[in-house]
Amino acid sequence: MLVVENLVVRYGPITAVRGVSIEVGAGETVALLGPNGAGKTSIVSAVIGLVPSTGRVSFDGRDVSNLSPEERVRAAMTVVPEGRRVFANLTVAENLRLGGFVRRRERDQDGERDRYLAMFPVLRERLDQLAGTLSGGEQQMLAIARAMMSKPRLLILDEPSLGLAPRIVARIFEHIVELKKSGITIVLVEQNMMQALAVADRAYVLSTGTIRHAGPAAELRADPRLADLAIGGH
Amino acid sequence: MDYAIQQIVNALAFGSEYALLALGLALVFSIMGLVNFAHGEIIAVAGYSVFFAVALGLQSVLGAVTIAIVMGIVTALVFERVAFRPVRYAPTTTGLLTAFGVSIVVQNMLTLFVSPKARAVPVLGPLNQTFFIGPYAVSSLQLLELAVTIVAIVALVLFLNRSLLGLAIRAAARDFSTVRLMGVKANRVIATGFALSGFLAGVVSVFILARRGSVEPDFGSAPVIKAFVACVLGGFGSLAGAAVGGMVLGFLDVAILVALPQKFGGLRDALTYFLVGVVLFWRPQGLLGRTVELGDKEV
Amino acid sequence: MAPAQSPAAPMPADRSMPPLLRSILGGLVVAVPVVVIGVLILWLAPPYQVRIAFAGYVNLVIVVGLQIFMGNANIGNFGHSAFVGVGAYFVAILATPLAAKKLSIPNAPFGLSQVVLDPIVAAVVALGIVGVLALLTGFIISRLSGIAASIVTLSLLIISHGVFINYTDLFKGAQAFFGIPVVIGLPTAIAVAVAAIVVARVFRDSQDGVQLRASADDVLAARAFGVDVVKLRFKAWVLSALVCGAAGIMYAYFMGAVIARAFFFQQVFLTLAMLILGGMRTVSGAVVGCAILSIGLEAIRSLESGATIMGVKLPEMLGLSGLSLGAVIVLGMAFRPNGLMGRLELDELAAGWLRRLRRS
Amino acid sequence: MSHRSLLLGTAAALALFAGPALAEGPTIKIGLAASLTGDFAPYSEAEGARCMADQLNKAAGPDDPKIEILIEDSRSDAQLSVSLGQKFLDEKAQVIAGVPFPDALIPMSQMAASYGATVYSAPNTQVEMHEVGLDNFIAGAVPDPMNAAATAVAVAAAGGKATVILTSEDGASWSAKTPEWFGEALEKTGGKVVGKLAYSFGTTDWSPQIAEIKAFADKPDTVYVCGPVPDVGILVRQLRSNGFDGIVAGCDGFDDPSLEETVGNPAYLDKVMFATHGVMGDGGQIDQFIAACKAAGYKVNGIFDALGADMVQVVYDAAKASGSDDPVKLREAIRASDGSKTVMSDNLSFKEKLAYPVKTIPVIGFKDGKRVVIADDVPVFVPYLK
Repeated sequence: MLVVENLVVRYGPITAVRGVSIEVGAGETVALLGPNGAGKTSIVSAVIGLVPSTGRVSFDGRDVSNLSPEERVRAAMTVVPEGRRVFANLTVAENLRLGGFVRRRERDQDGERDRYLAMFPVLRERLDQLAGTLSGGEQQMLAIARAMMSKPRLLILDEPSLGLAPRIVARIFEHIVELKKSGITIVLVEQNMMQALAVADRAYVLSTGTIRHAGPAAELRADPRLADLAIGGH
Repeated sequence: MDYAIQQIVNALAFGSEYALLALGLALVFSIMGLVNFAHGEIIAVAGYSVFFAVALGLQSVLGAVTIAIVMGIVTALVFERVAFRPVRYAPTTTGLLTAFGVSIVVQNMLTLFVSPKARAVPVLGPLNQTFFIGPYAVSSLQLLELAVTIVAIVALVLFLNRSLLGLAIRAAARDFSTVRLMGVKANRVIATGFALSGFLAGVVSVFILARRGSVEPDFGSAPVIKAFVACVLGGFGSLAGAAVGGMVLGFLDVAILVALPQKFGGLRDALTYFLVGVVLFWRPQGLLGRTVELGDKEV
Repeated sequence: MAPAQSPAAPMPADRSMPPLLRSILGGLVVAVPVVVIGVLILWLAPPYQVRIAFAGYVNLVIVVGLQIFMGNANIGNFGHSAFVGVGAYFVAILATPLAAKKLSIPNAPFGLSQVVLDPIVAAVVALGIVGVLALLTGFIISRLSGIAASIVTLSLLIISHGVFINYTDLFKGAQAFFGIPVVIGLPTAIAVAVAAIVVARVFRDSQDGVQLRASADDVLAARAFGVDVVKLRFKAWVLSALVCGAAGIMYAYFMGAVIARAFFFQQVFLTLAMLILGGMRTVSGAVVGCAILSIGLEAIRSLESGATIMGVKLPEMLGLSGLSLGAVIVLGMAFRPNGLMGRLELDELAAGWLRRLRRS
Repeated sequence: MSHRSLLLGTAAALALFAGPALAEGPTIKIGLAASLTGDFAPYSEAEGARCMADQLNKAAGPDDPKIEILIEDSRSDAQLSVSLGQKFLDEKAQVIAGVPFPDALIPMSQMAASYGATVYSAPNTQVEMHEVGLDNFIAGAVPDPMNAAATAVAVAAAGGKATVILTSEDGASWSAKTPEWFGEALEKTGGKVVGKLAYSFGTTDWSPQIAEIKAFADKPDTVYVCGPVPDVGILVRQLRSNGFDGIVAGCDGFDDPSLEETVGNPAYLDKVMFATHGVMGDGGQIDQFIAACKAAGYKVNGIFDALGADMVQVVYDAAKASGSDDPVKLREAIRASDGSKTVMSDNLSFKEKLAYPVKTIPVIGFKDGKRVVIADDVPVFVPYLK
């Protein structure tokens, strides 16, 4: 479904991603793992088009490399950005409505909304609250629900566990599993390797902008080399 | 009694012009945290466009109104693209200074390329007809201003708070890249916000032109200072606050003129500003403002 | 890219020196060009240019005063001209001889039309009034940050102008208040400018200045370290107002006349543009920006009325200097929001160069 | 020899080479810190002065004086005009002028005194200038009380008896006191002042003042204001559209070609009258001069340019009489002259009052939207100046 070939991302003199190739099949959950500075977020930004890159990104067999981010979102890709980035000055309900921006002409948005409010009941209680007043975990739930409002076929989650208490992280991962069961394709970007591998089908492990390891999640979990990377990263 | 009602009518007209001006400032501030002092120059460019159109032979009121509004929108869009986009996410003071810079540039360009002197533009005179309702003199302009202001406030509040595009504008102004992740063409929606303020500026330009009958390089900047005071009074960034602030200022202007003995007539503005100062001392965030709104961009 | 952008750390000239002395010396180094230019003008230029230069030195003191608050607290200030105006007007009211007062403010309240003070006493009293107003306004402004504070400073400017223009009995309204004794010349202005530079530099380098600058970068973090941001802002505000007030007093005592319009938007923009162009983080930025714009704008202004250069008659271009000023602000904001000097003072830069020179 | 004198010497040598070396007559420099931009731009005398100087220089023989006009924009800023005055004095100007208000002219006169130079403000009318005891100041126009008196006579003749006066502090005594003097002069004719209202320059909506005017117990038949255009034009329009059909009277501030357009409706101009400095619109000398200057490419505007031209003529005649470029002798010659034949007057003389001319004051009214002269006399009763 998503094919990334030979992706290179440069910020001036610094090269953050050095020729990465990734493939994600339909319905798969693939984890992108690696320590801080491995280039994970740069890959996400390049895949959705927020930073300029070379190489090729195709989605559903269509080359999207030259599309703007908003056009990629219209093509049913979506990203839950690192650090949530909820619209702090808008209410929860408004954040959700904005999530459905690309489908504004469709009538069944409410069905979508009810579905995710059922999934995250805490959001229903806080519909009229400014998103900036939510706790970190609630903001993460809102960010996921907001992304799902566009009815994507590919959901990219950038560090959903970042800065959250372990108990909350566990809850978030439960929800990811739930989403996975609904059949959506997921790319899960994480530093938190073990937890991500527990959810993912396959994984790529990155370090300093290149892929070091790749394989089925179960295999990688058992791989002792991972522990080194994890320690190096945390 | 007649006299009091007459003065209340006048105050309403003053107030609605201030409110309409203040709304243009508040709109841009609430969507992108920019205190747009160049709003006055949007008004001026709209006014000068009518002046040029008349010089080229335009006679119709409707044509002049259309030109003023279209040029207001175009000018606002040009300002956004050329001057304000580069400083969009810079600290607010940077944006404020840029706005001042734009204002100075445009005023001096009008001086340099048109004339430092006032130029008569009589074409909109027909908008300003006085008629009598019983003993009260009411000008069509006063009524128009009041009506347009009310419509503009209601429409803007509904648009920004209820419509999806309104939400997108507010969100895009704060977080450009995330709003793109919602599939929103962010540059375009921010431009829409500016276009709206340009529309308001065009409308105000029509009113001022109809009343004054001439354009000058500082055509818009003097009224915008009043509008700024109205915004501060009402609470910066709050649309309702801008409207209330404008109205309060209009009433203060007239009330002080009427109530003060003529010996102190010259003190009108001083007293107005003094009262505004007192309000700010008591509520630095203005009558309807929230401190959150003022500090929003810092979040 | 200016060298200010290079990662070289600020380096004091000599670590063994006491910090206060180091700041004073640093300030004096920054003031050297100010003195040199002033002396050259006194020596060579005709009276008109001395007059223009004087206005430049008044602006320099204002810009340095502005830097004290704006540069250290990182809050846009548009109200400083109010203090310049208060300083100027109060020496005008207090020191103008009775004969001139009879023409200008015959109905002044509190019997002020009958009072004439010695110019020095008048200056002290005027500075005291500036101080009191700074205390009152600082009480509000130091509690606000970001755009809220800027908006209140702008309101302060508009309110003060409204009072100058409309309180005719005391300030003579929209017309200039003339007849003020002309008691100082360019040498005094140079001395005041040097003093202002040293004061600003000492404040910048002081414990308070460093803490305030730190808090400007991150208010929450600074509060977490126990920095009383409100108190520091308050101090900077009052000091800044006093320096600006001194500039106003200078202005009145040289020009012999003051007019409210001189302390309104035009002056605010001009001085702000100077500070921004030079870079508001340093005192040197204030000096550099003021020098460039003073000289540049006067050159452009002399072209406005259609000058003849090398035999070519230029057309009349009214508004050209204003246009240039606006363009400097817009372009500066877009391309160099940190100004020409960045974060280093002139002496720190010079020391850095010296060090590199020695190394190579 | 200091550097400075060396520099000046070099400059002087260069100037000698560049200048017309053969000229015998004195060269007189007139420095105008003119209001080319800003509030008082409609009342600038600069272009007319420039036009007149060029005409005179072209016609002059080798022994005649040369007039050199130095113009810089004062932006209607009193302070800048004082600084520019210093610049002109540095350049050895014998005559200088600035923003035509006392706040600029008094400091300029004090400054010019030590150079022996004269401040000659062509459009200045304020009485303050003649009260401070300046010896080197000359106004080209008659003082405001005379203007007010002439208007009062014309208003009374048109049946005006009860007036409201509008005052503003923004133009000093010109806008604050002239209306009072008008009132005083009108009372002398049997009329009275029924009310007084304040306003600020820049007013575009006069409705509160108009509501006040209508509410006075004594119904006024006249409104008097001395302020700038477009303010006063807007006032006329709004008064009329609110049903006021009495006299609207004013001072020379009305005398700008944009007045009619600002008022808009020609019918509104009936019963509008104002006193000014000279008659225009009758095809007379002033019109001819303005037309000639316009044709020659000068951006002349109206009566104030004629005042500027008169100043140049007066200075030229004085220079011719004294045959010297000494500033003090020049001023003495101006004051000693029995009169110059100028654009506006056949015999403009400063002999009687030294600091301002005595001449007839035309009062302009309107007929079918066109300017007509209602009266042109020297007023008998003049308030204040006694």
